[in-house]
Amino acid sequence: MGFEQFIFYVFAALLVFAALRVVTVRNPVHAVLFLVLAFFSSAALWLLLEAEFLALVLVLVYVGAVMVLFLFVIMMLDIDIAVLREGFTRYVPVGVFVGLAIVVEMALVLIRYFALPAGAAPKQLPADYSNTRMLGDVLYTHYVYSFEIAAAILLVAIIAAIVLTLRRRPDTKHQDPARQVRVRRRDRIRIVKMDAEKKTP
Amino acid sequence: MENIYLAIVLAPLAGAVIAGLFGRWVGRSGAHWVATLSVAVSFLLSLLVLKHVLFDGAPPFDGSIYTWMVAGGIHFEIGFLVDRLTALMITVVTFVSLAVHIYTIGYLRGDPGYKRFFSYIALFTFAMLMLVMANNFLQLFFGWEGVGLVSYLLIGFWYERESANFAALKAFLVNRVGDFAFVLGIALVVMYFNTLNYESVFRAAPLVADLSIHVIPGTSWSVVTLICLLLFVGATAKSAQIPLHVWLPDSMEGPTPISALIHAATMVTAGIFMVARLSPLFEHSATALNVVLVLGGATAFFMGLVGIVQTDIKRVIAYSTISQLGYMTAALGASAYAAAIFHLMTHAFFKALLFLGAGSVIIAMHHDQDMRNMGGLRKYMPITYITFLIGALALCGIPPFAGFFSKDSIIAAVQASQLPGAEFAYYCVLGGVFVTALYTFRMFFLVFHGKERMDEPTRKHLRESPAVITIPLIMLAIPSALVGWFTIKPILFGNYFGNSIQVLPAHDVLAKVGREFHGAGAMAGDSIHTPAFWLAVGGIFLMWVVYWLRPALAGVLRRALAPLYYVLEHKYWFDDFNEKVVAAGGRGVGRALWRIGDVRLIDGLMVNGSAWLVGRWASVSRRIQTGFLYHYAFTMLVGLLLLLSWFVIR
Amino acid sequence: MGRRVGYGAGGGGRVSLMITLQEYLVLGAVLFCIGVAGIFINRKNVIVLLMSIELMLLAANMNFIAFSHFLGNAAGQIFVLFILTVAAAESAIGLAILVVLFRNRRSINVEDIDSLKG
Amino acid sequence: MFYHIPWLSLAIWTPIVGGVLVLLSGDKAPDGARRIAVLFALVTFLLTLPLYIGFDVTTAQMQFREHLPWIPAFNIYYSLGVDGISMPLILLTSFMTVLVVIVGWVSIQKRVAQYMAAFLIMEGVIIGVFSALDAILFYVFWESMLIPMFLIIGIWGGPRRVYATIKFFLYTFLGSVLMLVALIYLHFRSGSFSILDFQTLKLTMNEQLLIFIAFLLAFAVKVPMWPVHTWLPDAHVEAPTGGSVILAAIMLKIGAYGFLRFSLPITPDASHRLAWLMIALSLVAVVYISLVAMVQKDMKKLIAYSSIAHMGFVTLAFFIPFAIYASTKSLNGAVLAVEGGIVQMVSHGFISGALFLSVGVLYERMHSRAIADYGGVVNRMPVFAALAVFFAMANSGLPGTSGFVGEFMIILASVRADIWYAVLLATALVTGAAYTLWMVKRVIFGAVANERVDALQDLDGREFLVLGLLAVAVLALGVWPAPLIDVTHMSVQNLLSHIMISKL
Repeated sequence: MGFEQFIFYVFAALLVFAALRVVTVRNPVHAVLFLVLAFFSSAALWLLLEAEFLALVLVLVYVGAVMVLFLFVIMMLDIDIAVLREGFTRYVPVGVFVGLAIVVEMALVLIRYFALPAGAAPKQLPADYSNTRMLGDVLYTHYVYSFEIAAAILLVAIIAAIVLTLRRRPDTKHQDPARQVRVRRRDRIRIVKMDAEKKTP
Repeated sequence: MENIYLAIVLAPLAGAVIAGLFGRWVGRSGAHWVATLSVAVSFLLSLLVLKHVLFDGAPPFDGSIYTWMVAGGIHFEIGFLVDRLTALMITVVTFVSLAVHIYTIGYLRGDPGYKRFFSYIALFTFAMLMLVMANNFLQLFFGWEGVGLVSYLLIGFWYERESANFAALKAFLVNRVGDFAFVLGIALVVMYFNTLNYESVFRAAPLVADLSIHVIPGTSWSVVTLICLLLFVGATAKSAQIPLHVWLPDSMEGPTPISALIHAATMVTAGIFMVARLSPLFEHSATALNVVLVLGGATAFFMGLVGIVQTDIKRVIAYSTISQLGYMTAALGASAYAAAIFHLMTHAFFKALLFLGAGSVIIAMHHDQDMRNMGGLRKYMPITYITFLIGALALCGIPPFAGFFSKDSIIAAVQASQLPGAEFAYYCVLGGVFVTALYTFRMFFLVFHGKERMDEPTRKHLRESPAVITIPLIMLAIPSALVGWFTIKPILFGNYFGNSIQVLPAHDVLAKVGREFHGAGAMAGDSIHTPAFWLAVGGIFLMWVVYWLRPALAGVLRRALAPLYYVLEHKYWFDDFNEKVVAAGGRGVGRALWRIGDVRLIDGLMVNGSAWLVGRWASVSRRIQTGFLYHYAFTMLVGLLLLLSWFVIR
Repeated sequence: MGRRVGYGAGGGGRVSLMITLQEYLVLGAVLFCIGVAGIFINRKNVIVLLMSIELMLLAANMNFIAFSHFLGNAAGQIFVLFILTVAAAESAIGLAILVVLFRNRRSINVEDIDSLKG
Repeated sequence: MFYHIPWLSLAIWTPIVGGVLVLLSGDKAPDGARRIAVLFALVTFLLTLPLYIGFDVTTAQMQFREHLPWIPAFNIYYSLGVDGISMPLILLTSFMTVLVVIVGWVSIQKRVAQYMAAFLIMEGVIIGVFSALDAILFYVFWESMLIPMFLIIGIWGGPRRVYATIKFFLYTFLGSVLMLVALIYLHFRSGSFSILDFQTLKLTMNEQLLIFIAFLLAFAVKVPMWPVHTWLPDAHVEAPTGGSVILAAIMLKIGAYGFLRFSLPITPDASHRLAWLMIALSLVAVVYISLVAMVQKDMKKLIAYSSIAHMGFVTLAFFIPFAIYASTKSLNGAVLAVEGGIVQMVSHGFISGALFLSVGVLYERMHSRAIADYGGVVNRMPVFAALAVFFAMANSGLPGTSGFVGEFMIILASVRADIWYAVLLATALVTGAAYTLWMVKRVIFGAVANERVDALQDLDGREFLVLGLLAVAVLALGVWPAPLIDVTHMSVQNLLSHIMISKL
C-alpha cells in the first residue's frame, strides 16, 4: 500500500464516519461540526485528486461561510431537540434499507456496466501546472456565460435571503435619507404674518 | 319582346317594393295605386303577349335573362319560356290579380295593414308570374316557394288572430312537405339530365325513360316515374290534393280577396300548371299518370263531400276548390292536359267570383262567416246575388256557363282514358258533379234565400257593397259565364297549345273526345243526354227542396245519414292525424332526443361525466399531497431507487 | 473492488499503487447513500435534512472531481464550482426560510408544516 | 403595384393594432373607444375588398402570397395566401365584424374599450387563420382566436357564463391539441411546416387515419358536428349578442374550413375510408338536431341548434364527393357539393348572424330569451318583425335568399351519391321551416302578450342599418350567387381532383 493509498483510506474512512455521524447525532450543533469534519476530509481527498483550488474553496467558502451560517442559525433558533428526535429509531430501518439498496445498485452499476476507455489514466502533469490557472482559463472563456449566470444566481440568493428574513419593526426608529434630502423649507416651517399687537376688543 | 316579358314580371315586383318598403312615403292611396297600376301594366302587357303568341303566331320564346350561377357543369339560369300555355296563364293570373287588387281597395278599407296587403299581393303576382314564365326548374321552384311565402304571409295577415297564425304555419309546413319531394324530384332531374332547362330535359326525356333506379335495395323503379311522382307530391301540396290538402280549408283565415286570388284562382293551380308544363316528362310514366288520375278523382269526390257539411261560407268554397283541383288533377292523369288547363282557367274566373261574392256577403254581415246566421240576402244585395248565381252555376257545370265545358270535357276525357285507375276516377268525377251541386246550392240557398236568420243590428246594416267590390264581381262574372263557350274549341281541340303540351298518341284521350265534338253549342245541347248534366240538375233540385222548400228536411237527412255525417264532420280525421301524430310526434321525438340524447347522454354522461370523473379522480389523488415535506422527499428518493433499479435490472 | 474492470492490461505494475477511479466512485456512492439515509431517518429535523442534502451534493462533487482527474477534463471541476455556487445559494435560502418559519411558528418541526396539502 | 401591397398582412394586423389602440384608450372615454373601433373595423373591411377585386378566378394557386422567415431553425415561415375557399370567408369575417362593432355601440356599457378590442383582435386573428399557409402560424392563430372569445363570453356573458366559457374552452382546446400533434408529425415526415407541402406529402393508410382522426376532433368540435356539439348551445345562450354573432357566423366556419384545407387534401385516402362516418354524423346533425331545435324554449338555443343542423349540410357536402365520384365517375357532382358547402357557409354566416342579432334586439329590450315571454311583437315593432320574418324565411331555405342556394346545391349533389342521403337532407326543408316559423309564430305574431311587449320600441337607426345590411347581403347572395361561386370554382376543382388521386 503506497502512501497515497494510505492517505486516501484514512481520509475516506474519516469522511464516511463523519457523514454517518452527521445523520445520527442528536444535537444539531454536533451534526454541523461533523459536517465540517466531512468537508475537511473531502478537501483532503480532492487535494489527492489534484484539484487544489476546489479543495481550498471548499474549506474556505463552505466551511468558512456556509457551515458557519448553519451553526449561526442553529444557535440562534431555540430548537427543541427532543421533539425533533422523536421517531428516530422508527425510521432507521427504512433509511438503512433504502441507503443500502442504493449502495448495492450503484455497486452493480460499477461492477457490471462501468468501464473507462482504455488509457484514461490521469495525465502526468507538468511541473508548472497550476490548477487555479487552468480553471480560470476555462472558466472565463468557455464557461463565461454560465459563470455570469452563477453569479446572478448567487446575487438572487443573497437578495432572497435578505428579503425573506427582513422584518420591519414598527417600534424601531430609523432615518430615511431620501426623505431627508428631498425635504423643502415649506414642509418644515410656515411663516405666518400676524399683527404685532392684538387689539383689545 | 324580351323587355316586355321582363316588364310583366318586374312591374308587380316594383309595385310590391314601393308599397311595402316605401309605404310611409306613398301613403295608403299611393300604395294601392302603385300596386294596382303595376298589376294593370302587367295585365295589359300580358294581353299583348297573348295576342303576339296567339294571333301573330309568334314562335315560343325561350331565353335566359341572367346566369344565376354555374356549378358542377350545370348552368343555373333565370329565364323565360313564353309559349301559348304561358301566355294563357299570365293573362289569367294578371287578370284575376287585377280584379282582386281593385276589390281589395274596398274590402280592406280602414284595415291597418292596408299597404302591407297591397305589397303582398303585388309580390304574389310577381312570384306567380315567375313560376309560370319559368323556363327551368330552378325558377319554377323559386316561384313555387315564393307564392308559398306570400300565401303564408297573407293567411297570417291578421296576425293578432291565433287561428290565422296557426293556419299560416300549417299552410307553409304542409307545402314544405310537398317541396321536400319536389326538391328531390328536381335533384333527380339534374342528376339524370344534367340540366335544369325544360327544353333540354324534354328533349332528353325519351332517352331517360328506360333507365331505372334502385331506391330500396331489390326494387327497381323507372327513373321517370320516380321523378314524376316526387314532383307530383309537390303538386299535391300546392294544389291541395289528398293527403296534403289539409292546409287549404284553414287558409280561409286570410282575407277573402286572398282566398280568391291565391287559394282559388292562381297559386293552388300552380301544381296543375306544373304537371301540364312537364307533360313531356309525365307522358313517359304511365304509373305516375295513374297515380295522378286516381288521386285526382278521389280528391274530387271525397273532398267535395266534406264541403256539404261545412257551415263557414268560405270553407265550403275552399272544399269546393279542393274538389275542383281534383278534377284538374284527374284530367292531368288522363293526359288531358289541355282540359286541365281549360278547367283551371274557367275555375279561376268562377271561383274567384264566388270568393269575392262571398267576401261581399261577409262585409255585409260584418265579418260573420257562418251561413247559419245568413239567409234571404237576395233582396239586400242583388248584384252580389246575380254574380254569385252565375258563379254557382258555372261551378256546377250547368250549360252554357264556363264550368260546364271544362268539367264535361274532363269527365269525357277520364272516361276515355285507358289507364287502370280510369274507371275508379270516372265514377269519382261523375259522383263529384252531384256532390258539387249539393254543396254549391246548399250554400247558395242558405245564404241568399230562406229565412233571415241574422240578428237585428246586422240586418239593419245589410246593403249592397260599393262599386270597387261589385265591379270586380261583374268583371269576373262575364268570363265565368262566357269564356267556356268561346274558348273550348281552340283550347281543347284546336291544338291551341301546340308543342307546349305533349301527349303520346297512346294517351291522347282528347283526340278521342274531340271526334265527338261538334262545336260549343252542340255540346251544350247534347249535354242533356249525359249523366253529368242530370246529376248536377238533380243535386240542385234536391237542395232546392231541402233548403228552400222544406228546411225541416235538413235535420231529418242529417239524422238519417248520421255515420256519414260523423265522418265528414271530422274531415276523415286528416287534421287529427296530423296534429296528434305528426306534429305531436315530431315534437315528442325532438323532446326525447333533446332530453335523453343531448342533455342526459352527451352532456350528462360524456361531457359533464368526464368532468365529474376528473374531479373524482383529483379529489382522491389529492390525498397524496399530504403537505409534509418528507413525504415528498421520500417519494423522490423511492422514485430514484426505482429508476435506478430499472436501469440496473434491465 | 472492481479492479478487473479498471484499466485493463495497459496499467502494468503501477496499477496496484494507484488509487483507482472506482475507489472514489464507491466513496461517492457511500456518501450519497448516507445522505439518502439521513433524509429518511431525520424526517422531522429540517436542518439535518439540509445537511443531508449537502452530503449528497458533496458525493456528487466527489464523483465529478474524480472523473475530471482521471479523464483529464477540466469540465468536471468547473461543474463542481457551479454546484458549490448553487449549493451555497440553496442553503442560504433554505436557512432563511427556516428562520422565517421559526419566527412564525416557533418551531421547525416538519410535521407542523402541511399547508401544501391538497 | 397593387399586388405588391401586403393586403393580407394589412387585413390581419390593422384590426389587431386597432384593438390594442382601443384597449389603450381605456374605459374612461367609451365613445372614443367606440369610434376608434368602428373606424378600424371599417378600414379592415375596406382592406379586405382588394382581395376580391384583385382575385384571379382563373387559377387555383394561392394568391396574395407573403412569405417571410419566422423561425428558420424549424422551417417555420410567416406564410400567407388565399384561394377561392378562404377568400370569401375573410370577407365574411371583416364584414360581420363591422356589424358586430356597431351593434355593441349601446348594448355594451361595461368595459367598452375591452369589448371592442376583443372583437377587433379576434377579427385579425380569424383572418389570420383563414390566410395562414404555414401550419404553425395557423395553429398560433387558431388557438389565439379562443382567447378573445373566452373573454367575451366570460366577461359580458349571461348568468351561467362561467360554465359556458369553461365548456367552450375545454371542448375546443381538447380537439386542437391533437391537431398540434398531427401537425408536428407531418413536419417530422415532410421537414416543412408548409400546409401546401403537407398536401403533397405521401402518407400510408395508417398514418392518414391517425392524422385524420386528430384533425377530425379539432374541426368537428369547431363545426360542431354531432355528438360534440353540446358546447354550442350553452356558449350561445350565455354569450353577448356580438359574441354569438361572431361565434355562429365565423367561428363555426373555421372548423369546416379546416376540413377543406387540412383533412381532405392531406389525408384523402383516410377521408375516403371514413367518409361514411362523416356523412352519417352530418345526417344525424341534420335530422336529429332539427328535431331537437323544434322543442327549445330559449330563442338563442333554438338558433344555436339550427346552426348545428345547417352546418351538417356543410360537412356532408365536404365528404360526399367520394361517394358521388364513385357512382357517377365525374367530378361535376362533387364540385356542386363542395361549392354548395362553401355557399352554405357564407350564407349561414349572414343568416345566423342576423338571427342572433334579432334575438339580441329583443333581449336588449326585454332581458329575456324565453320564447314564452314574447308574443305579438309585430304589433309594436313592425319593422323589426318584417326583417325577422325575412331572416326566418332565409333560415328555412326560401329560394331567393342565400339560405336556399347552398342547401339546394347540396341536395342536388347528394342525390347522385344515394337518393336516401338527399331524402334525409331534404327533411330539413320541413323541419327547418317548422322550428323557425313556429318560433316566429310564438314570438312575433299573435296579440300583444304582456305589458312588457306592449312597451317595446321599434328598431333604432343603428339596429336597422345592421339588420338591413344583412338582409341585403342575404338577398343578393340568394338572387345572384354567381359572384361567389365563380371565385371558388377553380380552387374547388383543384382540390377535388387532388383528393380523388390516392396518396398511397
